[in-house]
Amino acid sequence: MDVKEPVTDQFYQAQEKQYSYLNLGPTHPATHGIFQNVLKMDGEVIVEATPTIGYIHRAFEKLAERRPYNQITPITDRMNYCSAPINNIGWHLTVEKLLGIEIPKRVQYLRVIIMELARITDHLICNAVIAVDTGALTGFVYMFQQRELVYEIYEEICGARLTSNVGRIGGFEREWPEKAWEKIHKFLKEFPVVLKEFENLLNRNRIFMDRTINVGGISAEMALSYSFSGVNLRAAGVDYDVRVAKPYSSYEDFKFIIPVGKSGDVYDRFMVRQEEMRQSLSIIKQAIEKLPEGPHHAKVPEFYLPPKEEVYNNMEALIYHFKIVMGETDVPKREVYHCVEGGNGELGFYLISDGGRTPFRLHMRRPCFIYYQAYPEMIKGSMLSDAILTMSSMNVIAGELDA
Amino acid sequence: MELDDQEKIIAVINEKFDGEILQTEMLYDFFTITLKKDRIVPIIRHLYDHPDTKFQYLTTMCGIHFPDLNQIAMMYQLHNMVSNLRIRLKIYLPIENPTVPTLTTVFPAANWMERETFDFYGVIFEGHPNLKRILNVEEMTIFPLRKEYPLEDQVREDKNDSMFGR
Amino acid sequence: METLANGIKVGERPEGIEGHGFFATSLEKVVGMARKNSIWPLPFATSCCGIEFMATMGAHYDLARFGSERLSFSPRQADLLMVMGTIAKKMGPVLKQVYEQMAEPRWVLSVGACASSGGIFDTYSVLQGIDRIIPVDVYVPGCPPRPEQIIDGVMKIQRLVETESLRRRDSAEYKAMLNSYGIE
Amino acid sequence: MEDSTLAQYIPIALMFIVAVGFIVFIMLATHLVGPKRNTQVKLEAFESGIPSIGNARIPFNIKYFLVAILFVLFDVEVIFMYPWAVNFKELGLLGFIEMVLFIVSLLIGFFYIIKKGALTWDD
Repeated sequence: MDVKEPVTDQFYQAQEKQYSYLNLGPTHPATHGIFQNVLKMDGEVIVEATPTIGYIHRAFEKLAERRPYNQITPITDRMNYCSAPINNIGWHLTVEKLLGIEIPKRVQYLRVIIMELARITDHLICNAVIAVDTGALTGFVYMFQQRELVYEIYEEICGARLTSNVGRIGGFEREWPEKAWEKIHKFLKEFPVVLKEFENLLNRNRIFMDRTINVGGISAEMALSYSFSGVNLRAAGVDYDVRVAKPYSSYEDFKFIIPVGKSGDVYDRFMVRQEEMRQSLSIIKQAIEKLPEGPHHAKVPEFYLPPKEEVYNNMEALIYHFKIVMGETDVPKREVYHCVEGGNGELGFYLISDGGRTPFRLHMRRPCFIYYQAYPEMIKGSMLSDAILTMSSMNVIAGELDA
Repeated sequence: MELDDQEKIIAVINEKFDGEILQTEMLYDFFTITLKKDRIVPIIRHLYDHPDTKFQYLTTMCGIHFPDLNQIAMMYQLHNMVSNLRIRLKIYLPIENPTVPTLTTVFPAANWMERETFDFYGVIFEGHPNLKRILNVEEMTIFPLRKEYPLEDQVREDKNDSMFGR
Repeated sequence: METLANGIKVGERPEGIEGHGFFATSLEKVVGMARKNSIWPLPFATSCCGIEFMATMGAHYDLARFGSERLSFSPRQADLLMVMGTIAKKMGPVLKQVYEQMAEPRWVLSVGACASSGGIFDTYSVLQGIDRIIPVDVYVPGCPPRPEQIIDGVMKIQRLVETESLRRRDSAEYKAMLNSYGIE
Repeated sequence: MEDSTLAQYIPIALMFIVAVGFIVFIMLATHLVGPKRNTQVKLEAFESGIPSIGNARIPFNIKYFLVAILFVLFDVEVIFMYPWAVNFKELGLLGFIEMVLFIVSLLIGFFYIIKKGALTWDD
C-alpha cells in the first residue's frame, strides 16, 4: 500500500453516501397542520422531500353534491378556517352570479368590511406563526389577542367565532347590531398600535432578518409555472390580486395598493402580509365612511328567507319560506366560475347546476393545494430549520389543502 | 371578453388545429371551448406559445362525470395575466377508459391536479411522473366522486337508514 | 372552598385526619390531587378545533390556569390526548399509534363533533368518531366548541383523574376494555 | 477541636444526602406507584405517528463532531478562569500574568484550528 497516500481516503470513497430519513410527520408541532414530508437528509441539509397529504380529506366536493345551495355555506367555512367569512361570501357571490341576483350597494360594502377583517385575521395568524418558528414566541400571544377582538366582532354579526357561516345568498341575515360597529371602531383604533409594536419587534430584528432573508425563495417564473396565487405570488414579484384583476362586490370603489415583494423569500412574504394588513385597515375605514343606506339583503324572496311577519300574512312568502327551508328551490341549469381573493390566494368556485335542488358539480380551486406542490422544490438543499420556516410562511392550511 | 378576442382565439386554434373545435359559447364571463379529446395538450402548448394569446397560467383543472352521457369531461381553465383574459377548455372522454396525455410537460402545477382527478374519477394521465392517489387512502379501489357511488361510507353500523327514515 | 383569615380562598383538600401541624390521608387521594393539577396535554390538533385550541391556550381563556401549561407534542410525556378536529380514515392508524405510545396513566379528550362522531362530514373518507379505534374518556360537543367548552371538558377529565384508584390500570376489566379495541 | 475542620463539612454532606435522597426517593416512588404497560408497540421509536423508516445510526459528517469537541475544550478553559476571576485582587500581578500565559497557550490552539479549517461549515 502506498504509504504516502493516507489510508482514510480509500476507506472514505469505498463507502457510498448514506442518508438519514426524517419524518416531518402528521403529528408534528412544526408543521402547524396535518401533512407529512419524508425528508432525505445529508446531515442537516435536505436532499429531497416527498410530501404526503390527505390526512383530513373530508370529501367537500362530494358532500356539496348532496346539499342544497344555502346549506353548502357551512362547508365552505371549514375550508380555510383562519379566514372563514371570505369563503362564505365567495360561495354566495358564485351563487348570486349564477342566479343573476342584483345586490344592493350597502350589502356589498358590508361584505367588503367583513372580508377585510377576515383577511387581517388570516395574515395575523400566519405572521405570528412565522415569528414563532424563528423563536419570537411572545409575538404570537399578542397577535392572538387581536384575533380574539375580531372573534368578538364575528360573534356580534353572525353568532359564531371561527366557522362563521356569515351571510345568506342575497345579503346578510340581519342588520349589523350597534355593538358590532362599536367593536369594529375599537378594533380600528387599537390594532394599528399593536401591529406597530409587533413590527418593531421583528422587522429590523437582526436574528429575524438573518433567519428569513433569502430562505425558501421562489422566482416569479417558477411561481407562475406552479400556479401560485395570493401573497406567495405577490412576494415573488407578480402583482396579481383578484380584487384588482376581477373586482367583485364593489372593490373598485376603494383605493388600496398591492404590496409586491422582490425575491419571494420568507422575509418578503412576511412584509407583504404586514403591508396587506395595513391596506385592509384602510379599506375598512374607506368602506365605513362611504357606507350607503339601504336594505341589508336583496329583494329575492325565492332564495332569501322572507321575514316572519310576511310569512304569516301572505301566501307567496309562505311558499318561498317552505321551499327554502326544505331546500327545494330549483336553480336554473347553468355553469359558472367565480373567484375571490382568499387569505392565501385565488379561491375559486366552479359550479355546474342541472336545475335540481343540489349542485351537479362543485369544484373548489383551493390555492393551498396548488402552491404546496412547489414545496419540495423550494426546500431542496436548505437546512431543516429553514424548511419548517418556509412551510409556515407559505400559510398552508390543512383544511383547504385536502378539502 | 369582447367579440374580437373570441375570434382571435378561435383563429389561433384553427391556424394549426383546424376542425378540433366542437363548440364555443360565452358562459357569463368565461369563453368556453369544447374540443376533441386527442390533441388537447398540443393545443394548450400552442395557446401557451402563440404571441396573440399567451395563456401562460393554469388556473385550475377538474373532472366532471356525466352518468347519462356515459362520459367524463375534463375542464382546463387558462388565464392570460397580461391582458387579463380567461378561457375554459372542455373535452369529453368515454367512461370505459378515460385516458388523457398529461399536462405536466406544459404546466408543472398540473401535477397534483391530475393526481386529484385520477383519485376522484379514475382518469388515467399518460406520462404523469407518479400517478397515485393523493387525497384518499391508497388501498381504496373505487373512484368516489363518480355519481354511482354513495356519499356515506358503507361500513358504518350505527347510522343505519331506518334511523333517518330512508 | 373555605377562605382563610386574610381572605385567601383555599382549594378543597381531600378529606383526611387533621391534627396540630399534620394532615394524614390516603396515598390515592394525594396522588390524585397531584395528577389533577399537572396534566400535560398532547394537542392532536388537525383542523378548525385546533385553531380554537390555540384560543384556549391564548391569554384570554388560558388553559394554563388548570395546570396544563406545558404541551407535550411527543406521547412519551403526555397524560391527556386531546383529539381536536376531523380524523380521516388515513389518519386512523396514526392516531392509534400515538395513543398506544402514550405513557400510562393516559386519558383521551375528544374535542368537537368531528372527533366525537364524524360531525357534519358523514362521508366515505372520515372516521365516524375516534371511539372506533381508541377508548375515549370525555367528549366535548360543538363545531368548533367554544374555549369555555374545551376548558369544561378538561375540568371533567380532572375530576376523573382525581377520583381514579391507583390500581385501575392493572385491573381485569380495564385490560378487557383495551383488548376490545385491539390494544393489548 | 481537632475535628472542627471536618465538622464544618457536616451540613454540606447533609444537604448533599438530602438532595440525592430526594431524587432517589421520587424516582423509586413513581416507579413503584405508577402503572406500567410495556407493550411491543410502545417500545417502538415514535416518529410522528408513522412507523419510522431508515436507521438513525449512520455515519454523519465529521464537522458536527469537531464543533462539539472544540466547544467542550474551550468551555473547560473558561471553567479554569472562574477561581482566578473570583479572587482577582489577592492574586495581584503575578496571577494575572500566569492567567494571560494560560490564555495565550489556548489561543495558539485556537488559531491552529482556524488555519486547519475545522470550523468551516458549508463545505
